[in-house]
Amino acid sequence: MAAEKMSLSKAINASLRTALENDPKVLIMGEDVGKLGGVFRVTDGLQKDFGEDRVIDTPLAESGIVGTAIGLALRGYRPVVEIQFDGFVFPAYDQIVTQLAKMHARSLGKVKMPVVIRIPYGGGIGAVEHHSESPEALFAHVAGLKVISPSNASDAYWMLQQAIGSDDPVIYFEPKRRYHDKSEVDTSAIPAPLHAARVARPGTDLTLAAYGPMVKVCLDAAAAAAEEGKSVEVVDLRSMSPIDFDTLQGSVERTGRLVVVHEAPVFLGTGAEIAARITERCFYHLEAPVLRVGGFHAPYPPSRLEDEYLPGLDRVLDAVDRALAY
Amino acid sequence: MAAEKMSLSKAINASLRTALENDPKVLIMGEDVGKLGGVFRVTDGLQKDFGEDRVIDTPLAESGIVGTAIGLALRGYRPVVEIQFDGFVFPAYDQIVTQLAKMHARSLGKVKMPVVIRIPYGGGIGAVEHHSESPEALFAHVAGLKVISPSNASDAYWMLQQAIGSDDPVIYFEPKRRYHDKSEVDTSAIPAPLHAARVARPGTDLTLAAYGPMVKVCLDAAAAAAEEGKSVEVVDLRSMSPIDFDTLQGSVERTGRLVVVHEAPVFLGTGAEIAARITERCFYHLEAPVLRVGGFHAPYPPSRLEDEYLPGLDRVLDAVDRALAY
Amino acid sequence: MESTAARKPRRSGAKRTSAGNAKKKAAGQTDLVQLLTPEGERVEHPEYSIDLTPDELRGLYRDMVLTRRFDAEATTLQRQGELGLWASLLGQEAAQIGSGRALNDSDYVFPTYREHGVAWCRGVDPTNLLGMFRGVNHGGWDPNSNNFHLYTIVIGSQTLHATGYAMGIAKDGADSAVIAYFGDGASSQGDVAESFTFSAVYNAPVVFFCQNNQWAISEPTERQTRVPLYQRAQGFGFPGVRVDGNDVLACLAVTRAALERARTGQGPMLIEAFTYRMGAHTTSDDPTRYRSAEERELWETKDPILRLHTYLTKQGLADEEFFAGLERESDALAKRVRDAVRAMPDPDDLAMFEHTYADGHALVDEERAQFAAYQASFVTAEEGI
Amino acid sequence: MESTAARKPRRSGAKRTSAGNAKKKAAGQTDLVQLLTPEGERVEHPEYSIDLTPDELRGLYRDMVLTRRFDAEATTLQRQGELGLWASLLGQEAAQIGSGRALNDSDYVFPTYREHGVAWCRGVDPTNLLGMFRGVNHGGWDPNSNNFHLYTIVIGSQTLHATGYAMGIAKDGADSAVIAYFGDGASSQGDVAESFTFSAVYNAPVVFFCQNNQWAISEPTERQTRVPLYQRAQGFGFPGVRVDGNDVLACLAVTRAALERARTGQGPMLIEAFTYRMGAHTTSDDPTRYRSAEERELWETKDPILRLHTYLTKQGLADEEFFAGLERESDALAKRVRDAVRAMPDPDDLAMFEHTYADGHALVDEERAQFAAYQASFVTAEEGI
Ligand SMILES: Cc1ncc(C[n+]2csc(CCOP(=O)(O)OP(=O)(O)O)c2C)c(N)n1
Ligand SMILES: Cc1ncc(C[n+]2csc(CCOP(=O)(O)OP(=O)(O)O)c2C)c(N)n1
Ligand SMILES: [Mg+2]
Ligand SMILES: [Mg+2]
Repeated sequence: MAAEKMSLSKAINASLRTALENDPKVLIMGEDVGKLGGVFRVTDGLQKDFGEDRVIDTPLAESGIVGTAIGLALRGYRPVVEIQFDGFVFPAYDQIVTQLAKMHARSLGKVKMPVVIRIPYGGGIGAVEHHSESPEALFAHVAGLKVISPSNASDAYWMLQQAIGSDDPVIYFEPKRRYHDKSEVDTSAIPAPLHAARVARPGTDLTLAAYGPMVKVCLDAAAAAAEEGKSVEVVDLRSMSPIDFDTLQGSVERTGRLVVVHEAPVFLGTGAEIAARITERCFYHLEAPVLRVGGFHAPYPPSRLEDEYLPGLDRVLDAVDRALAY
Repeated sequence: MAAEKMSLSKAINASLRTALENDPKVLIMGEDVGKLGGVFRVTDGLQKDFGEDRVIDTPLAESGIVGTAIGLALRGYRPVVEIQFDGFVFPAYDQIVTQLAKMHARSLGKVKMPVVIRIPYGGGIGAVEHHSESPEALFAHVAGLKVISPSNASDAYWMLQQAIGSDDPVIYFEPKRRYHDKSEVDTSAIPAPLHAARVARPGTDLTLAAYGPMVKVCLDAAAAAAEEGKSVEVVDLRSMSPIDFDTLQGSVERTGRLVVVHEAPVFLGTGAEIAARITERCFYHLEAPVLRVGGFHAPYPPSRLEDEYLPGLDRVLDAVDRALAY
Repeated sequence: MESTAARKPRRSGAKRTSAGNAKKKAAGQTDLVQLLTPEGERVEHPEYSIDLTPDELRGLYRDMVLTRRFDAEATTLQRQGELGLWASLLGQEAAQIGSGRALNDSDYVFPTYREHGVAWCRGVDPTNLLGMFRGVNHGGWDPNSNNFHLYTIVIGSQTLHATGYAMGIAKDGADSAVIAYFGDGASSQGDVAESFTFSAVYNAPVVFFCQNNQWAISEPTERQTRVPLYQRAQGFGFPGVRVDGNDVLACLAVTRAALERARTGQGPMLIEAFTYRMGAHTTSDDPTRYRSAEERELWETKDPILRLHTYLTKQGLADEEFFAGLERESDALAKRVRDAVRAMPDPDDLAMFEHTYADGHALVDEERAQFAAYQASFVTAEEGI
Repeated sequence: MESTAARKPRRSGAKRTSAGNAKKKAAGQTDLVQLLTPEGERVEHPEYSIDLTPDELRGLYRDMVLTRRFDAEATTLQRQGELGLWASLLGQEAAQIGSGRALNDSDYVFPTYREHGVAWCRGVDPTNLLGMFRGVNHGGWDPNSNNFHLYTIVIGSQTLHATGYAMGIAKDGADSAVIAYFGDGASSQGDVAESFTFSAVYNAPVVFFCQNNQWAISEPTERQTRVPLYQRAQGFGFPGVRVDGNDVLACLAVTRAALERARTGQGPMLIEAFTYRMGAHTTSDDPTRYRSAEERELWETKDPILRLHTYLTKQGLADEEFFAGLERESDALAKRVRDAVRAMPDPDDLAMFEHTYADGHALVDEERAQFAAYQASFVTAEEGI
């Protein structure tokens, strides 16, 4: 297959299909992933083509889904689990944190846990409570998990391939409000390493770091800043555990300023770790403190307020201006 | 009652007793809290004196414990829930994050959630897996919860009184390896505000910030540093949500250097937020980057390794030296 | 134990569950409590009986009609963009009105997100229910005003709140009961099982009311269980019963008995109301992807409103005037709801900082102030243009 | 439904549950599967039968004696400070050996933290079990070497792993089964209920083996349920049975049948082994705070080893030489375990960074390097003194 333009959700679907074709041990599990194709149609057509034995509609119980996926992994399967929305991963949190993340270490490496947990996350789609959250920090803090999020269709395809190929549990956060964004996917390309950040736009005055849904906002902000004569570099982190601090450090050593953007609440969000570590690594390079733009310390608001809650162009540019003012 | 020297666990027991006496709506709930008095004897004698109706042995189901505590709070009760060990709070995580933390906001303030969740936490007691963890960041990141931890008997007594008196859900982390440490408790004193940090030892060259079990380690480190002619200030944060950044900022503005110490893994631990925010607030005062000493990005190790995993005097002093070397 | 060694292994979960399902359907037919048939005939049941005045019967009919009308209006409002989403109760009116009208004032309700009919019975202003679907709040009503708790979206979690509340009632020595609503899908959640355990162990006065509407979004009930759901209760030590969920009389009778049982210290009970979700799961759903038109048509013949209409008419308990009056009342309700929704203002930007805590929180104060200053910076900028 | 309106409310959960308990005890007595009485008499059961050779009977006896001896040695090692903690199986030998000896090689076991007897049956080197209690690892054995999964401490969570594994067996079309161990306390966990749901819906070949040893630390079984636990299964659509957990023959017979049932595609089954935890919950526990000496004494008369000893002796199936030989074998086992534990080295400091990930992780690499450098800085300093 050559390069093709497709939506981010279509890229995930294609990636799942490839994985199901290539490895009979790959399974898809989740609520409504079968006939319905998932509430976002990400698994559309897969059950029809691969059967109920490989694309499995599960009982409505997230702990059960992850717990049985662990058991299937112990039997040699490679389950790809779908959690229907970000806010519904918490019933499975115990199995993820106390079992999935720790089983490999508990066995001193004898057991592998190739389980991928796909979670559509983030806001901006006008949804009701629990459907717009960004809980990635709650997973990245936990050793034993890898946490990633693509920002575009190509990464969506390739990072999922790599996640399914990994022998570690991977939490794969899907930027649901970018599901329909289209971009080029080359399914025969050689992908970048799974946890490598990518300079999405080069610049010299300041670095914007983001992942998932916020990369587009940052790219837009960089474009707007350029019109005002400010050269803003955008780094797409792609991975929240591990974080590619080397790439980020390289960028900040060049620009001297860093603003981190994510939808998740700022307080103890991934931006906190990035700020702390980059400040330590780049103490003599930073012209300004690392600034953070993110959600507030409040439950994700009703959708009529989400435009205010979510970092948008203006809030990002405000932080850029503040950082440049130092 | 006047001042009395007592152990930290005895102070918690006394505080629970006072609360049960003062307010008939206060309930104690948890596994083995009744006849056994809890696995750490923290609730010793309470069921005998207040009855099975107020000190309630629950089924072995943490989600059930917190979920029914929420219902009891809705009925006007003030449940104080015990989770037996840090690692066993995760089955209740969903109820805590999606319900307990958000019910007040969901009701636009009409409903209050005066629920205290007591969690013995941290390592250093030679225990098996799941019995030595420090998951406080996983709660502090969540809006709607307050997260605190006393470091001594007096705070243990008073902070629990205040937590039970609060109309918000409070996660009360008990430093289990300090349960037997004794200090003065004045049950007729006027306590400090619940979320105020306290300068536990004044100093001029560097600030050490800690809470719970690590305060003692930091005080010991400060004493050792003093012998080498270094004046180290120790701030007992007491509260991880909210964090008293004003007090900390005041300290750092004086000392110019900050090292944060906690048992929890450094990556996305509370130290990350402290480093990020204090760097922003004190950008021109800091002579060195904020350094962090904490657990590693690995499952809490088997107990024979915990002395290496946990921040101890040497690792804290090493960080102090590194910070002073800038 | 039958000897099985000679048999060949059969491994297909699919085959198994459909066998289980067949068994279930058979069992379901025999065990169903019904007092009013789909054809509108009154029948008797050995354990559950009911005797209602014409007024009461017309009242139940009115409740169902108004609830359906309100629900239809909300669906329309969603299509018009006034609501972001709507979860229709179409087809479940009897289950909700029957159980809702069994409640005393001092009883307490823990709903899911679909209990609009129960809310109606509690006297909750229907427009209150629409705020969260419009996106102006996450519920926001005072549960204590009508003893009707906030809608809960995280599947199953409210059953534990209900149980805790019921434990509190028992502690207070009060004479009321709690009813916890949940769905067939929810029955799989660990929280629901834990609520069964807690309520049994503490003998809490709670009635678990499961509306088995046959579907959890796209998944049929066989994906959740291979025996009828009402049987789940027995293994926890309390009774379960399956009632015709499209029969408002049976739902009322069975729920009354269960509540009375709870109020008199006999502990929890599970009611499975066997019904059908006639519409989509929510306005975001497309049921044509996973279920047949025939299935829906079959259930249309069991419509809960239709059968009571037949009964009222045949028995001469309601005349054209009554029905016409109800039609006018429905229109008025729809108009009132429509107007109220359209008038519902967006919340103030700073509202998102309110009510995170009851006692305040320094970080929230700091962020609110920063955000206010940020917002103000724009006003100034605009003013400057 | 009985009329209850006239009754006065009774609100005390305590009264209720003790009533439930009385009922349970009665039910328990009638439903218990037993093949060997406490007095050492062979009895028959209509559904479960067993016919063992003298060798097999002596083998079961030997397993129980060696397991008990190993367990006692571990308790001693804990008192001597060689272990940080020990969870004794004292009293539960029949439940574990009976069920463990029912397994085929290709069956798979998911234990709690107390299944030392089952581990023995699987051929797991007993010293392997001691690493986590000594604090040198968190388990660390290869589950696939003996089809015996790692000990799981988070109560109930392994029942889901067992179910998933069994789903995998079904997918593979394989001819084996899984057994999941858990306790009476664990029965309250949502995960256990979810494992019942999943296994029933997918008809997974898993046997749930609940050792009801009457206590969950300090809580009696009445804090978890008001009806016998084996009844829990029925509401999920599969059979449950209560077996005398101190009768190794009955445990073997019932587990064999359940496993065979699972292997032949008939789905899950729940076995409640009614037994007693003779010792403390763990070496950290003090049971005198919550239960009476009389209770323990009563259960001593039902000792699982004693009754088989009586039977073997009375039937002339074992002589003094056999018992003396077994005594020597026990001593040798104890010595081997003792020596092995004492020789067990502390792990290398840097071991804590190993095995967090299979494929590596940049942060772990960074922290390992930093820590190694930090450690090295001390060596240098000391060398300098
Ligand atoms: C914990 C959780 N997981 C998933 C969802 C998404 N979800 C919303 S409704 C629903 C189906 C619920 O089915 P059922 O319990 O039968 O209730 P019904 O919608 O049919 O009334 C699902 C899966 C959720 N809200 N909460
Ligand atoms: C989720 C969880 N909560 C609490 C504990 C602490 N704990 C360890 S054993 C135990 C009692 C278990 O009782 P039961 O299931 O009957 O097993 P038994 O110990 O009697 O074999 C408890 C509460 C735990 N390990 N995991
Ligand atoms: Mg349903
Ligand atoms: Mg037990």
